[in-house]
Amino acid sequence: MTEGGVADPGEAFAVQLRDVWLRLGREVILRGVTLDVPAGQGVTLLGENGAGKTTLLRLLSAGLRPTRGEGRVLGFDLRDSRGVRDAIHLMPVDGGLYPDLTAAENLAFALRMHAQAGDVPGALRRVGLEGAAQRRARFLSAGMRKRLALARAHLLARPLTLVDEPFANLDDAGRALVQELLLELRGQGCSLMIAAHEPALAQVVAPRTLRLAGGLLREEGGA
Amino acid sequence: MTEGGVADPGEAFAVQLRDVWLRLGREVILRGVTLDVPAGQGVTLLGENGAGKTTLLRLLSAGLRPTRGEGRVLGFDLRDSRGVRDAIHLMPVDGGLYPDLTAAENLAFALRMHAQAGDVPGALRRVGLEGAAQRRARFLSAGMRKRLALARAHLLARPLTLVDEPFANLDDAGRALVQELLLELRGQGCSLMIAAHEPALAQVVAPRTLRLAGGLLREEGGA
Amino acid sequence: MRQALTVAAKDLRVAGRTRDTLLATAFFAGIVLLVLGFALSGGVVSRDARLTAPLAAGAIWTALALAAAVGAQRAFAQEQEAGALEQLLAYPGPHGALYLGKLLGVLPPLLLVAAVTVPTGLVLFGASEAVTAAGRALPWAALALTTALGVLGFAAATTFYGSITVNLRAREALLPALAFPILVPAVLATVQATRLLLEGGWSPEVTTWLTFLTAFDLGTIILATLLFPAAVEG
Amino acid sequence: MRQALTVAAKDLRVAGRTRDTLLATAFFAGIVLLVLGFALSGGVVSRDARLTAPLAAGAIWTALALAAAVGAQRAFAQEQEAGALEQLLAYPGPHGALYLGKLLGVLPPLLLVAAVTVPTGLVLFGASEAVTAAGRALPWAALALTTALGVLGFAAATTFYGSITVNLRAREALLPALAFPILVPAVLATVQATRLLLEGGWSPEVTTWLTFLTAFDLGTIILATLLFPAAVEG
Amino acid sequence: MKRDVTTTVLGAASLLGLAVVLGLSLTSPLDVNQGSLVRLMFVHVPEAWLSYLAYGGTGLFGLLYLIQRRRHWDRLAMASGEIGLLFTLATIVGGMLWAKPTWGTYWVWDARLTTTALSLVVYGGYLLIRSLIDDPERRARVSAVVGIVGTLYVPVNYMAVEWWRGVHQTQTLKLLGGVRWDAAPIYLPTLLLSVASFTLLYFFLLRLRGTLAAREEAREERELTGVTGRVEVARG
Ligand code: HEM
Ligand SMILES: Nc1ncnc2c1ncn2[C@@H]1O[C@H](COP(=O)(O)OP(=O)(O)OP(=O)(O)O)[C@@H](O)[C@H]1O
Ligand SMILES: Nc1ncnc2c1ncn2[C@@H]1O[C@H](COP(=O)(O)OP(=O)(O)OP(=O)(O)O)[C@@H](O)[C@H]1O
Ligand SMILES: [Mg+2]
Ligand SMILES: [Mg+2]
Repeated sequence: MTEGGVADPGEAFAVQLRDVWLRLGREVILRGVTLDVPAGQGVTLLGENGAGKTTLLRLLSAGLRPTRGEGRVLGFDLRDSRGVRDAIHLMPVDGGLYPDLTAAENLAFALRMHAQAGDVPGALRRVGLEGAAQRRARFLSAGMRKRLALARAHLLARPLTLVDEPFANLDDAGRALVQELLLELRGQGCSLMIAAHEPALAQVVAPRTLRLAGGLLREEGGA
Repeated sequence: MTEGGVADPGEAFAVQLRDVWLRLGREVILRGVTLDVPAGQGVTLLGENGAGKTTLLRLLSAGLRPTRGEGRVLGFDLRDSRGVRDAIHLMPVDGGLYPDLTAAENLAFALRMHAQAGDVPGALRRVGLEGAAQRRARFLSAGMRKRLALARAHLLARPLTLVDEPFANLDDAGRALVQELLLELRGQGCSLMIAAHEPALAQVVAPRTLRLAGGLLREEGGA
Repeated sequence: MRQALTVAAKDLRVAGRTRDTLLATAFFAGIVLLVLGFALSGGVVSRDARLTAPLAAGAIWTALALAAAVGAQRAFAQEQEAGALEQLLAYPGPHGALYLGKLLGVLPPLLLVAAVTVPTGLVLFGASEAVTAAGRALPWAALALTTALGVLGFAAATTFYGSITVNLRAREALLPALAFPILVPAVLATVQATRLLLEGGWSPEVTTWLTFLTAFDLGTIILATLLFPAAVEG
Repeated sequence: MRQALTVAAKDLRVAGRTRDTLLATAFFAGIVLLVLGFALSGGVVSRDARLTAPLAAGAIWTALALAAAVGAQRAFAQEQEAGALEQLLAYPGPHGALYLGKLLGVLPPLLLVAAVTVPTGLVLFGASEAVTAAGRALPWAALALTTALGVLGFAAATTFYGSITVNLRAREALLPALAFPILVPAVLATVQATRLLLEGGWSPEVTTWLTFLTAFDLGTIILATLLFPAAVEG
Repeated sequence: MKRDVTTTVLGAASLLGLAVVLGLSLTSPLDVNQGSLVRLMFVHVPEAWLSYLAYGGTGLFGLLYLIQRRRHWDRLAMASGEIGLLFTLATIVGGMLWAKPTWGTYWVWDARLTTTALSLVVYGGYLLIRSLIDDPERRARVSAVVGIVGTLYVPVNYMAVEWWRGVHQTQTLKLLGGVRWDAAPIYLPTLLLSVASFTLLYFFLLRLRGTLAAREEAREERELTGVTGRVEVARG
């Protein structure tokens, strides 16, 4: 790691990456990504289809290991998967829900796995799913699944929350809801990283904007 | 069926529904939908999350049977699943691709199942996937999968093409591409039915707008 | 028919390009043979065809029946993943062709595995030696015919079974239990034919069993092709 | 431990709801019993416990080993669907707990299948008759203990391999192929214990086998819990 | 890449040893019971020994990989696995050919034979798993796990089988025909030399295969990253 940027834990960073390379199969997806995200910041991640946004989020959630380079998430080395997993939550594109658990059960399961308590019915009401609480996730519509995943991210409120395409599949009310809930998360001090194709919508929540292109990350516009 | 609207085959309709009800599990999703879509028309289908848009498209593609009511698709009764399937193509939200076939193989398979010939490499180039032709669908990004599904719909060019959320997961270039390809399809005389949450984008291709709410279909704005 | 072939070609491509399915299935059949051999024979070696024949027949056909079941299960599980099944059912043409396609896709790897499993099993269980010790030649042609008919029957039955279970709602959980007995005649006929062939070569009894097996194969395929649309329809 | 229980409770809830694991497991166990039953009963039929006991034991335990493999595979395939596995692995806490949770989730349906398979197998192979004919009562309690220990061992090993094969092509066949060699000591011990119990009731030899089996179970669980994180980590 | 002296020396030494063994065995006296067939022992036993050695290697290198996470160990584990598979196969085929004239049958369900056949499946599974995973890191990790478990269970298998025989006396053929050993102590030195040569052969093959794999990997890495300068030099 260059210049020992992690020396001081007081100067807290949510994410620090130093020249991270990542190869998947025969493709090199990330070609030297360096990034510092101070704790509490919201970052919008842009990039064309296939640029590697999802891959970067999976890397930050310790789901993938960098081929080369180093990184820290909230002070934990990326290779220390257990530490990292304690601090993050990734809301994946497809929701990552159990198709055969009901909406309420899905939320309760996530809470119990985090040893957290939370108001499941309240969270469902918040995202407009009170009527579908007892319906299996398999039978929810695409947008309803997204809402459920959003409710989960909001309930868990991990210090670093990674969000993959939160606005896709949602109606206008749903998009406003995403902004509202994510803003609340930031208000609670969570750092956010949002991969999206709707810069205007995401930047309301996460003003700092980064663009991934050719495996490299570049700052975009005024942070 | 009211007023025997299907009497004259010359006065061609792509879709005719008469008071269609549909129940799934314990939910009643459609509560008396009546609809006439003349052949060659483009229809944008709007509605909140969970309104039943996907369900309506599945019904039209003979994937579900109406609980009550009748309907015809390009002159075939909805209950005559074989006739209907001959005439339609549904592009589902999740693409419906084989994860372990490559992009090119997925397209070739669809063509052969329809006993059609087509330019697979050309189609892939068109949607910007020429570099990923030999990559398995499993390893494509969300947007790339959408592009692949779009290429398939464009290659098949069925008389009635049903499109579920074509703009989700795509970058700006991808969205423009969807409009371009779908417009080409309409130019070839295909009827289109697009379920989307981006009315502005969809209406460019399919100006007639319908809104599904409370299980009922209503005409919106100027057709 | 074109559709059936397209589906089969697709399945074979998925299986063949990676060649994993083939290898894994062969492995699987091999290990079943080994485990059964060890579990059943308990170290007793026998030169008597009357003792080795049932063991060999039982072990070989257990291995092949399981391989068929695994293959069929895989054939549909693969469609299920990522919602491809609904897409497959939406293609034009009769749904019966899809069943035939799946069956054709399951068969070739299975036949290949059978071509290895049967001789290996006969050698490992000493059946081939028992036969030659009795002064007879192994009836290879007849065994091959039995194997082909048997594998076809198993594949037809398990593929149908797979098509029923893939889309199952909890309500219909009884259906597979009802479909299971379909397997009984096929098992009975193949096992008996193999045992008789090993014990005494070709005989009218063998002919009867093989005729029965042929009838079963045809019957299952026709019935399954007819019932498949009802089983998968939305 | 809390996590393990949470995962197990979730799996059991899903299993109770869809019942597909139970069905698939029972299907495979059924095929093995059916084929072997026909094959072996056709030959030398015997009422002698010394002949029927090894056959019954071998058939039953092969069937259960397979059923365990199928059950474990389902347990992970179910996570895989809809990308829930990656999500599961991203929860905080040690990954070893997830292994234990999965194991606890796999066990109850398996025990249920075993509770049906063992008596059925004993009757089918004439072992129960042979025993009662010899004027003894079937040692049900001891058989139940053997079954429980055996199923635990099978489940422990196959669940571990299930986590490895879940992401791979051809996983249905691959899992049993990988897990069976490891299971051989357990199969051996259960077969011997069952055989001895059928032949002559409880004896010090049986105790030895059951002790061995317990050691195998514990060893496998501990080893698997330790290696599991390395097997699944991103 | 520069020529590797150690590999060359190892190769030469093992070849020399094998040549001497060949000479000795051809000149050794015929056995009372087996005739010239007894010479098969000088191949059969070292082959079996080598496959055990290779198996141990796979487990050990796998463990080292998990601890140190150096790709070097993974390559060695793979090389060891391939060698093991090869020589297990050789043991079985050779053994079966030997068994036919001596026991009158190719195969018996003897404990040792079954264990050997099972280790074939274990090795095969190990290599199969490797061929199924594309991502090198994951491949290394998962196969290390499979290799370790496999290696640990070979002695367990073996002991269980011994135990079984010990507890339950069955009159089955025993591989170690004591008669032959007592009758012909003259074979012992040749056998020992043969075992030593095969051991050398193992290390030679291991180095060779490991180096080859390292080169392949380095080339692939170069092609993929397209940045020649930055590539770590793969260690053989
Ligand atoms: C399929 C046939 C055979 C297989 C798979 C096989 C396998 C093996 C294996 C794995 C070993 C070494 C490991 C151990 O100590 O357990 C071994 C050792 C040996 N085998 Fe075989 N073998 C076969 C046939 C034979 C035959 C036919 C003979 C001789 C008549 C024979 C004689 C020996 C001897 C003398 C040893 C050395 C034992 C020792 O030093 O412990 N094997 N065999
Ligand atoms: N296992 C893999 N093997 C090979 N290539 C892969 C693998 N996984 C992902 N890729 C490739 O990595 C690239 C980046 O994928 P990723 O999902 O990160 O894109 P993305 O930026 O999220 O795109 P989108 O906006 O479409 O979601 C794609 O080109 C994809 O094909
Ligand atoms: N099998 C089923 N059993 C019970 N309810 C179902 C089933 N399938 C769908 N539903 C319900 O039907 C409703 C309509 O779902 P549908 O997927 O058609 O919505 P949609 O309009 O496409 O929404 P979105 O915009 O989110 O995609 C939802 O409330 C859903 O929960
Ligand atoms: Mg993405
Ligand atoms: Mg929808």
